[in-house]
Amino acid sequence: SAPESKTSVTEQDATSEIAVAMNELIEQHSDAPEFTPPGPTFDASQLKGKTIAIVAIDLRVPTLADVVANAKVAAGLLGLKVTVFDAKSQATLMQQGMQQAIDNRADAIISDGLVMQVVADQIKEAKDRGIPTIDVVNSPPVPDVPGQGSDPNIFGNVSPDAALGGQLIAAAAIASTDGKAKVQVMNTSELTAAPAIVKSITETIENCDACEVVSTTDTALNDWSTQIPGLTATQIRSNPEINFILPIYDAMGIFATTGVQQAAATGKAWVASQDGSPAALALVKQGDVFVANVAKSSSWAAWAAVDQAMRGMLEMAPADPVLPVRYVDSAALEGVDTSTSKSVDEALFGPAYQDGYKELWGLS
Amino acid sequence: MKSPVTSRSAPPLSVRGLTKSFGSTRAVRDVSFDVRSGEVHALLGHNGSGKSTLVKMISGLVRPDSGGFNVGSGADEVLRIGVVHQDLALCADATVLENCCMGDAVARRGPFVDWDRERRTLLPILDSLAAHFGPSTMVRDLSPANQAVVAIARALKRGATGAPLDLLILDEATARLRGTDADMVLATARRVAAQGGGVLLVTHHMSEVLSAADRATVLASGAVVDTVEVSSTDEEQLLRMVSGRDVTALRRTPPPPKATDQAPLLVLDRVTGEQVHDLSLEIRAGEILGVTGATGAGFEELPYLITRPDRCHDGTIHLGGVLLRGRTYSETRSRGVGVVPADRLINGVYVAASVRENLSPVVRRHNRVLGLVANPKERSWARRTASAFQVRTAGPDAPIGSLSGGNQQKVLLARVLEDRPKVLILHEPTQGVDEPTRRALIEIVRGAARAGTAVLYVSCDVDEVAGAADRVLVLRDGRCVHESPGGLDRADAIYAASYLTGTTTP
Amino acid sequence: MTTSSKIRTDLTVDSAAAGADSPSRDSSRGEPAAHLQKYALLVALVALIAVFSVLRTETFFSLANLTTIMSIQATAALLAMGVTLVLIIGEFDLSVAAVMGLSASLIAYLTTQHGVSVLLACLVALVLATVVGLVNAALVVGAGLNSFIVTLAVGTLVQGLAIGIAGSMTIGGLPTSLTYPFQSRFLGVQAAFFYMLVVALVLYLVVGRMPIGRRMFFTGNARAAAELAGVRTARVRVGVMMTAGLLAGAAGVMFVGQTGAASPSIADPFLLPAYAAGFLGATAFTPGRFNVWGSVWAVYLLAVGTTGFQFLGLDNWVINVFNGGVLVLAVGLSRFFARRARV
Amino acid sequence: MTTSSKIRTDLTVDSAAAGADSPSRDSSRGEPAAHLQKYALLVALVALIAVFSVLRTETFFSLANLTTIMSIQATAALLAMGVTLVLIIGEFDLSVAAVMGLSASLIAYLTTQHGVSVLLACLVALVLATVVGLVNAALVVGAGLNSFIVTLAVGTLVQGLAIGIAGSMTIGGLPTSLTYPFQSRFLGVQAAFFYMLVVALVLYLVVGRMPIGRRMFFTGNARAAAELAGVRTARVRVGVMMTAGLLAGAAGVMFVGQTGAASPSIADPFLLPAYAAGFLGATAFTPGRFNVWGSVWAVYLLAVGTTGFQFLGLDNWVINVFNGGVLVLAVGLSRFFARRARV
Ligand SMILES: Nc1ncnc2c1ncn2[C@@H]1O[C@H](COP(=O)(O)OP(=O)(O)OP(=O)(O)O)[C@@H](O)[C@H]1O
Ligand SMILES: Nc1ncnc2c1ncn2[C@@H]1O[C@H](COP(=O)(O)OP(=O)(O)OP(=O)(O)O)[C@@H](O)[C@H]1O
Ligand SMILES: [Mg+2]
Ligand SMILES: [Mg+2]
Repeated sequence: SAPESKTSVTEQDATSEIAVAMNELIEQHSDAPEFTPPGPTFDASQLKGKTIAIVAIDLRVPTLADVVANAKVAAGLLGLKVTVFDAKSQATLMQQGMQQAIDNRADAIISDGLVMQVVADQIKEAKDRGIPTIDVVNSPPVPDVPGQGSDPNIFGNVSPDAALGGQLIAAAAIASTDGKAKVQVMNTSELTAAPAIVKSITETIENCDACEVVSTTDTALNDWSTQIPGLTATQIRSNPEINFILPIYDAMGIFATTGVQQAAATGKAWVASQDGSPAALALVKQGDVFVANVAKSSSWAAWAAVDQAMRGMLEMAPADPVLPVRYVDSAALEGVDTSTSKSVDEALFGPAYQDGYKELWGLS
Repeated sequence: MKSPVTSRSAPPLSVRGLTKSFGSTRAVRDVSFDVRSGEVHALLGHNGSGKSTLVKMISGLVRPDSGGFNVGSGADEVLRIGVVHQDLALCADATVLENCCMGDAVARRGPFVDWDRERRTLLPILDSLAAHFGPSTMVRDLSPANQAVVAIARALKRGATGAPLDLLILDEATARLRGTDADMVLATARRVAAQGGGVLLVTHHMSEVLSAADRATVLASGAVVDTVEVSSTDEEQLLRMVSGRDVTALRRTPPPPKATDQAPLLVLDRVTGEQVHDLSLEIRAGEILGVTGATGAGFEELPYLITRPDRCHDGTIHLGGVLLRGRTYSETRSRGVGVVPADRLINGVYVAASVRENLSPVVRRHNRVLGLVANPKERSWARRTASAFQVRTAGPDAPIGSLSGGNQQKVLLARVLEDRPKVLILHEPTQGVDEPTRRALIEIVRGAARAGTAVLYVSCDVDEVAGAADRVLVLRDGRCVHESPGGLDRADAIYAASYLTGTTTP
Repeated sequence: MTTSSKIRTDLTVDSAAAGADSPSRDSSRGEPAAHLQKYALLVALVALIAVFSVLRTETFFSLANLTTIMSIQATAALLAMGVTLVLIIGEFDLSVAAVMGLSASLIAYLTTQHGVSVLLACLVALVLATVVGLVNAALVVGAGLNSFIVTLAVGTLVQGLAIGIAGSMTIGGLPTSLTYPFQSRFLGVQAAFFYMLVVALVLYLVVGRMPIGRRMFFTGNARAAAELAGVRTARVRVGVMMTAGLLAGAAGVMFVGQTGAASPSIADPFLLPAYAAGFLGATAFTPGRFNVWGSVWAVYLLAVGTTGFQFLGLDNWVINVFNGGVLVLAVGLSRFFARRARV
Repeated sequence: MTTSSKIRTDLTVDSAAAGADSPSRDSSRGEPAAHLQKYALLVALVALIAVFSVLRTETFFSLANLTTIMSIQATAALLAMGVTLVLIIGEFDLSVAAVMGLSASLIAYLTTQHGVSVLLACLVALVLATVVGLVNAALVVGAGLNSFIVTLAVGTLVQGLAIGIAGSMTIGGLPTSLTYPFQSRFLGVQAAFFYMLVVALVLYLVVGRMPIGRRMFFTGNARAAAELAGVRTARVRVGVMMTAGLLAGAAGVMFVGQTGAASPSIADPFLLPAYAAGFLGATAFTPGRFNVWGSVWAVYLLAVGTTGFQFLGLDNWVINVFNGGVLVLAVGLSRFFARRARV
């Protein structure tokens, strides 16, 4: 049941029509997404000198750090001030960061991965004080609803479509096994987007008759580095039929790959995941175990977040919260420099969106 | 016995104007003296006179403020100095052998420790000290007395390989030993001297000085009073130098008339423990019962069988007609049993805490106000108590770790006697206490007895027990082999019963 | 001398060479250095605040900020106190964070998913927390096992149970009847802070002024001696370990009350800081001894450090570096004064 | 002698009343119980494996599976050894995880972003790790600060630096010249495992057989006594703390070699398990004393526990509960045998 070519998903693998269908879905998302304005244009210059407070749950998390870095860049262009608060994973500090942003009269707050329930009160207070809060790469986006999928008091959300991500990695499994995917779903249920991703993975797999979700495991965020390699190996051994492991985030995928190697299952089981962090893409580029990734752009997310924030400050309607994603396999990463998130971002998403936003903000 | 060997040129130890103060306390002031090769040199002085500090400076553990000292011929060959510190410096969780290899250059096979060789080196030394425990015994399981033996063995081991010791320093090494065991150590000291080394013998026991030492240097509050030829002096004179006043010899006051019909307060009936074998005894209120014997005779266990009756394998202990069966000491204590344990540093004090706190770990009722500790009140109480027991300290809030060994012992005694216990159990209560104070303390104990306390006086010091007690039991192999009324005049008989096999009374 | 095998984490001066230099805690000798040491933490805290205020006057030294820090850190302080008690009796309790998580998530679960009354839920949580403390005590005091590893294990176990009961996700939207009593403000500071102060005061009296306090110190530092001096050490240890559990539970209650949300693992990041505070606190007030006020001050010192540096808009990594530095500095400082105080 | 206020984490039996009751580690008394205690861990390990094999014969007790466990746990074992050394001298080093992270991420950074040769990168990492150990030593031994808090602080600081240098992101795609030496297999087990074994053997000889081992033990167990007896404890402590740093660095090298990716904070979750292993290991081989083999076995015991329960397809939380249970059980077991051994 294993594909002849384990490096990439190519047409001749796909004979069953489900596999073909999945290949089409994949094709649709395999190109660099082009920029579609998330909302009406506006003149950002009037906001010069305003302050955006970014409160991050833990800046040791790469994606979140990238968001901060790129938000600073974008804000710099606009002459916006940016303050950053790192909550070091401590719930009390999350609140403190929000509270201080409010007390110090920030003009907008960007919640960089904060746990919505924990800071719900502060978000409400901010709203009451007329400070818009933007939730970035955290909650699954739902267009045209207050909070757009995050807390109802959130002004706007910015996040990749979790369901799509799940669907695509499931598709990868189905396609490259020619409709005989026996998958292990690797969950971390404490993460906000987890339910949505897992749900769409399972549904997609269930649509395929010969496919099956063999097992679903749940690993605490803290235990990723210590537990996942062993767990993966264990799963592969106890369910030898497993041919695909689908971690909900590719940071888990890195350790899952180690697990597959250490279980000496290379060539029998593969890994597909989403998020597009450089380390994971580097593995996909090798393509022997980690074969597919659904990349999002932290930089794009940052620009979008700043855009949302400004719309909030200008009391406009929130923009479309959905971040584009791009499906990549080793073929797509041919010649891509996967060493830094910057290089990856440029290679996979190009500079187009930045120009797009500049235009949207009336900078060019 | 004494045969001064004059061999080497430079003396093994020459001290010149050593001075050391700790904060405000001037522990040692401008001390100078020599230890000639071939002599046993006694170092005397009241508690806190600076003996141990002097020893620590000589063994390089405390840096002198001024002055200096010269050890050994200072020649090319490595110096062999054996030091037994007052606090032994042993590791409880290691075996005797391991402890004897602590800090020394150990024998090696290749890069590894050669335990067999070490064992072979140690065994004869242990034998020479007549130790009845093996190299692989855990030090924790040894009685304080035997721990002292271990420390001495370690000191001797330095000289064991090849050349003999240049200098042996014994800081109250015999404080926990009496009788033949003490004699054994003194004989060893003489042997070291006979081989041309020098011995610095720190002790509070004049008898030891008179029997074993050639010369004696007396310290008082850190300064040298005088250095004398032992042959040309006597106990009275030495005591006068130590205490700076005339000391009346310890006289036995006749025991207060007791109504023999009066029921005994503490009754042990056929008690058997680790070492004690069906031992029965009674103590009446106001009576001091002495228990002694040779080290290892098992009497050292007795106190801890009464404080923790659950340790008895067999037999019963009644206090005032009530059966004791406590699993913790505090249960026994609540019935009015007070104990002064041997082994001060494990069972006695919390060194980092103040004298005041150590005087009353359980804060006394009269020092509480509204359930809180009344600090000023307790402080003045502590000051009074400390001076009543002649404790030399900077003040009630000085950490007890900064007190000299003997003074720490006094604090312990004070703690227990302040409770006015119905039954008082003393285990080597005057260990490391200087002579004048020792006599004072014994008087205090007598006073407690006269006030109606029943006292169990457990010590390996026959003279002390005989002098202090109304009645004396002698144990051997955990069994009572001799009973006699107290009194210094009976000391010889008791001594014989303790150390000479064969002497038993029906 | 002979001590039993143990981890030395000396608080007082390095006591090698027969503690030839153990510091005097004799306050009667009123040397400035001695006092400087006692209050080194306060000095450090004030200094930090001053520095940040100068560097970022407009923002940092706003009443709002200080009150926020006071309010937010109350929970951490509460947990640190529990830890302090355990440290005093010479044990470790690494299960406190898990217990805090259990209590918080349990309350969130019971009130939101089962409509259990707030009071009842809190009661259940506190009782459970105390029971965990009792289990620890049973294993450590009863069975004589090593507390570090036992509590580590019990922590894992407790967190497992908590997840089993409440699930691993963060539960939010708690009834105001729970959040109000903690979030309502007095002088701009949340009520939680004042509850914490009350607990601190009580514990200070118990540890610092009541006889039991001295028994605790003897139990922790010279158990055999304490035993023979009539201290019921077993009782003391059991009592303290249960109290630590209770306090961890209380911290959980306060946490869920202040944040209005909880998950079983949400309290994990509090563990090491609590110990840091405990050890740092031991360098002040009664230097060389763990003490309640010290721990509380330490919590706030560290909090001011953590947040203050963020105000300077430094990079995240620089902030970490500084935080580490502040901690070392604070300990070093009072150590330095300790030396001075003795000469 | 006078020891100062310290944390008692007795490994031996409750030593109240002069530990008139304590386990003799004197192997000459060859009672079965005594031996049972010595090898309790092995027994437990075998027992666990047996249980799981019975429950999941076909899958669990496959050679492949066991070899996988061996390979995967090598890094953890390496770190546990460093921790063990520090525990032996009676200190804590909580910076090991951060150092491991530093070393791993630094190598990843240097090799991928700056084309530094693998050898050079590893060398730099190891040197840096040792330097951190030296810094710890300077603060703990030199300045006489409390090791628990100092290393906690240094850990924060080091992680900050690591992020400053390598950035917080996970760096992957390392050259095979780095990964191959660790991942290549011998008898189906990754080479990393054998490197770990070699280190363990060397450390065992040093700690268990060489004079320095003796000195280390005394330094940790009765420092003042050791000083009085002429052991240069300061030297020993500095040496060991540097070695611990080095080993943490080595663990980092091995980690990045086995995983092929690293970030500064990636090793944080390894900290507490390493200590758990250290303390658990102290219950076997030379019961009551931290020892190298004990720690290594402990790592694998815990790993087998986790893996086995995963095989039973239990929920994550149930596994946590069981893991906690296994830990308590293992400690309790050898404690039980210790009691038996003495009666
Ligand atoms: N570390 C210390 N800090 C402060 N004072 C000290 C310290 N060590 C000793 N002292 C003081 O120095 C003086 C001499 O102490 P030392 O131990 O030398 O007396 P000693 O002659 O050995 O007494 P003993 O016969 O009781 O052992 C005492 O007053 C003691 O309090
Ligand atoms: N200070 C003490 N605290 C608690 N227990 C003690 C103390 N002193 C002695 N014991 C106990 O009393 C027991 C008997 O002491 P004793 O000195 O007779 O044994 P021992 O001399 O070591 O035996 P041997 O010398 O024949 O090997 C010791 O095993 C010890 O457990
Ligand atoms: Mg002395
Ligand atoms: Mg004996």
